[in-house]
Amino acid sequence: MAKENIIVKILRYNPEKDKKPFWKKYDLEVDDDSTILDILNEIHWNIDGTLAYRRSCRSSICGSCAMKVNGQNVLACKTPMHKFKGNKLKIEPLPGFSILKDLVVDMDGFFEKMKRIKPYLILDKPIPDKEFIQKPDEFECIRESAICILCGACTSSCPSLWANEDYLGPAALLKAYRFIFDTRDDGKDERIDIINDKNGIWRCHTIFNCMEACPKDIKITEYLSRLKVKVLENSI
Amino acid sequence: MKTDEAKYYHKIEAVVVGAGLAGLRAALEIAKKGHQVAVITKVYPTRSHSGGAQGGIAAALANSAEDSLELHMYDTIKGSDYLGDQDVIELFVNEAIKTVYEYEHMGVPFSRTEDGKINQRPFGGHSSPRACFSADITGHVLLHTLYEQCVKYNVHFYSEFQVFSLLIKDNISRGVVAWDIREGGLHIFHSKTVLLATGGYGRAFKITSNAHANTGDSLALILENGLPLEDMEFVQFHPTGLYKHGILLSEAARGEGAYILNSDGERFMKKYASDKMELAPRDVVSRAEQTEINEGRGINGKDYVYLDLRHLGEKKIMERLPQVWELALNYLKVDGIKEPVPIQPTAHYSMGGIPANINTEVIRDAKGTVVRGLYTAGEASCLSLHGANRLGTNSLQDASTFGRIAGKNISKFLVENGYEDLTSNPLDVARAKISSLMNGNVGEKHSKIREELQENMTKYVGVFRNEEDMLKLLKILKQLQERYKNVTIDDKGYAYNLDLFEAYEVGNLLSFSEIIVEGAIARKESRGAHYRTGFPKRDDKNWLKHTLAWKTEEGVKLDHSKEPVIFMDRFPPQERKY
Amino acid sequence: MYKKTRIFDLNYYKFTGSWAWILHRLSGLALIFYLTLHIWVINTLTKGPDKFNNVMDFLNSPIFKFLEVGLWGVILFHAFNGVRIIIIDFFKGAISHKKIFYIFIIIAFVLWVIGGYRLISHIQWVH
Amino acid sequence: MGYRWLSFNFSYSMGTLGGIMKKGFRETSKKGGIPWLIQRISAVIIFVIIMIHFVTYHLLSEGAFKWDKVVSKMKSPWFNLMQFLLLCTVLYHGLNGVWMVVEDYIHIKGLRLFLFSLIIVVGISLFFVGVLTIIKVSNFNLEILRAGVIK
Repeated sequence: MAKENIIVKILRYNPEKDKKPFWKKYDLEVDDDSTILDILNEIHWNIDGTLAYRRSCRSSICGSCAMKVNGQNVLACKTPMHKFKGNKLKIEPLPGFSILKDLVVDMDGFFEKMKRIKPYLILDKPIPDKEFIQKPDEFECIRESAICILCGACTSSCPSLWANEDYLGPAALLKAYRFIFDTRDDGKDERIDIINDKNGIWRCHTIFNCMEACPKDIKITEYLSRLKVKVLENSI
Repeated sequence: MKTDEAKYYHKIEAVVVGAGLAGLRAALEIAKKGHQVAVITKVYPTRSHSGGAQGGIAAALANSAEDSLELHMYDTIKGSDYLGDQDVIELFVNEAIKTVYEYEHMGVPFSRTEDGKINQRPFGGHSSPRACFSADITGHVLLHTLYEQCVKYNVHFYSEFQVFSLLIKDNISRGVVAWDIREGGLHIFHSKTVLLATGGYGRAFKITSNAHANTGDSLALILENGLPLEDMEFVQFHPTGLYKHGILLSEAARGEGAYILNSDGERFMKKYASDKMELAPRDVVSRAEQTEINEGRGINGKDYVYLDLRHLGEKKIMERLPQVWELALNYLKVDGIKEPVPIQPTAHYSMGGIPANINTEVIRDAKGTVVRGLYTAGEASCLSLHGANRLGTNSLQDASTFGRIAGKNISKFLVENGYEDLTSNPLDVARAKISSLMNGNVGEKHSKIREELQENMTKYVGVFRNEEDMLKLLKILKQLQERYKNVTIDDKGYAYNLDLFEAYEVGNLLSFSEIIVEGAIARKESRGAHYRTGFPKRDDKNWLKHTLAWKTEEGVKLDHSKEPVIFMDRFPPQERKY
Repeated sequence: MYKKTRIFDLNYYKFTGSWAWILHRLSGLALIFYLTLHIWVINTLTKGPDKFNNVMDFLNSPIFKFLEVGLWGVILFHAFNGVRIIIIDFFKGAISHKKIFYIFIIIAFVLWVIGGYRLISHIQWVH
Repeated sequence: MGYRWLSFNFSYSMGTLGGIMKKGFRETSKKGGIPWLIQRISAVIIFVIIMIHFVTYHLLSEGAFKWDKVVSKMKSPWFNLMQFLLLCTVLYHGLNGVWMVVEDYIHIKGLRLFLFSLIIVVGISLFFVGVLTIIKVSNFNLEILRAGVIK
């Protein structure tokens, strides 16, 4: 394990002092197998304690540490610094959201959108004593969409969202997919009615930024395409 | 400080601290009964570390093979090395099945058998395939489903609030004081009941599978209020932590048939547990690994061994263990399909915690006197379900089942009782803590103290423990506590002050780490996860007892008079062999 | 709280998909302008042979011929990327969208070269 | 349920047209799904016609366009029908595309309304210019024109 010198530029912003975000540069030495989160920790713990960012599990399952590094949305904890060439890193908060402080953004709107699509099983049929019967291939159909960790990397990477804040965004739509394609669910019609809107599924222009940004490699656009066909079938 | 306005005072029937599985399950139960409930959490609810659980949730559904409640109970008791309270275990096992079916009806996507039932896989220490799972994201889907249900039932979430003090007076809980991390400012939550579900304390160790957030904050608050902690010396070390990082590779890997190999390429588990091999309970496997490493059979002489997935084949790995494969590739650049993955034991689960009775009410002494209105559930609690060692997949079930039971008991309490008056100066304690951190100008950075603490804890109270080392550690802890008094932070602002709450967490870690060590020194036997090199045998005659520990002016006070409930006619203590 | 009101994040890294989308939009807008022009040119048919032939002679000048080659490229890009979008929407194309993009770019390029050659070979260099 | 998206089925595109007739265009278009579908159907039509158009006009034909050559081609009713279809689909496809861009980026209500009316006006005028051209040219009497009777 060798040490390596790197230059990190971080977009800093403190609401109590600054009018506008500004770039701050740090030179430091880190292990060459560090992840972006290791670097941030190094800065926060040993160089500049005022840096604020979110982190928790560091094993890419909690979804706290999504941020924009060298122009791409990534999960800091699972991205090794050698994903990017050269020893320069530019770290910014997620685009498209309001900045609370430094790398911390306001995720409330993101979660509000999630709530809009009624993200829970809606049941009309009687509940059995044991489990509902669901075949393995029916489970397989929603398995990947259930992996979503709600980190916001996809929604924040979407040019449609930058242009229009009211757009539901890929994460919420993926959630809708996960329930609409769940064979146990009886709420398809009302849910489809919610996403069948100009600011819903139809603002997806298949730009694929979401799929590139997703730290769990979910094929989001593919599921949204299935959703579009489903919505059309349903509305006719 | 901004505390006088109405915005900073909340009167709400029930407060739940922590939004993991236990907290959310309890909140959901309370909200379903029509009460107001606030969930206070220092991260967003879906970021809680329950989501990190991968393998499954235990319940004797008998979908994949023969199984029975009795067998599940026996496995859990044997796993606990007979320290588990058997009345709690009986309740747990009986409620487990209902819990899983409830989850299914809430919409948790479980992996399925060919005929469409919930699929189950074998797990360490269980004698039948009992872990209901969803690929290897079981905890994640449970957590998200619960959060969504809470959204449906209008649970109030106070995300990114750090609790700084409990308002307990005259043995009655009256609420909590929390710091709004995002905007700054102390908030008072005046409530009839408080549920502590803040999870484990694995962050006291350097190599740990726990999240940055798992600092056991409520344990420190309990100590500070003159209440005891129970069985803190029992910390489970998970055998398959990713080398150097400690990140958890699911036990499901071994459940699906992975091997553990030493430098000779030998499946060394046959020496330690000839019957169950890799599927022996975690403490046994961890100890075997550590022994191999200590005896120089670690890979390349270093402190790790191999987890070998290669013979499972690409299809099975990608279908059942995608996360294991992904983690190894991301953090160590090891492709699990082609190469074996380096692993080492990692601090994983804390069996100890806040003592509580079978109704999840917090107790204050060995006689079981209850603190009114204070409840606890999940990993933070010690109902002593897991005793000296927890079996895999029992944790999710513990959090869910006792979360639900806590919710039910709290709802009942809410109907029968009114609000108590607040203490006279509710903000004093929290304010003192914050100003002592904020005002210091010269001193040490908290990160240095934390790093030293974690390093020494891993070194001296790890898988193997001996008295000499632990006494040394105790001295180090004392020094660290002294140094902590002069700690400073760089950030003096209100908005998202990460520095402040990290420093606060370090204080909490220091506060209960001492209890872990004192408990471990006192317990002169080897039981479950606690292994003393001088005392390799279990000693039922002297040590079939729980440890209760208080923090007093004079130091740590231990009490070993609380004995576990054992149904001698059904499950008398036997030798634990796998 | 700081809210940057921006509708483009220009320094966001552009992957294949974003290029395809940006170029699709730009080429679409360009084609709408061309369409207006085209309808006007055709309309001169009604104004009699002289007028039309005059316009045509003007449009047959080398500069416009080269512009026409460019136009052919724009049309091909928009058309083939459109087919790619339809494949994504209805035929599970999202999984291998990059591969599809590059295949279509190659096809479009070949057609562009063939068609472009034919267009240029029509140029009457000397009037 | 099942893997219906595996293969495109025409039943729903035909059904959509029925749906528009039943529910009325205004209601369905508010949702955004129907324009999305028509955009794709028109794309396919345009793709085919443009390719034929380009191949026959530019790749196979020799020399520059001359007035009588073009006009004589526009005597064929099939050719004119194709041109008419192309005109309709291209106008819809193109202007709907522009409207989508406007919807994405323009959030000022007044400006949006202005641009919407502009798109409608441009669309209608181009449509009439195009249709009139087709009608007028196809009604030309070539012999007389060649003789130069009509200016």
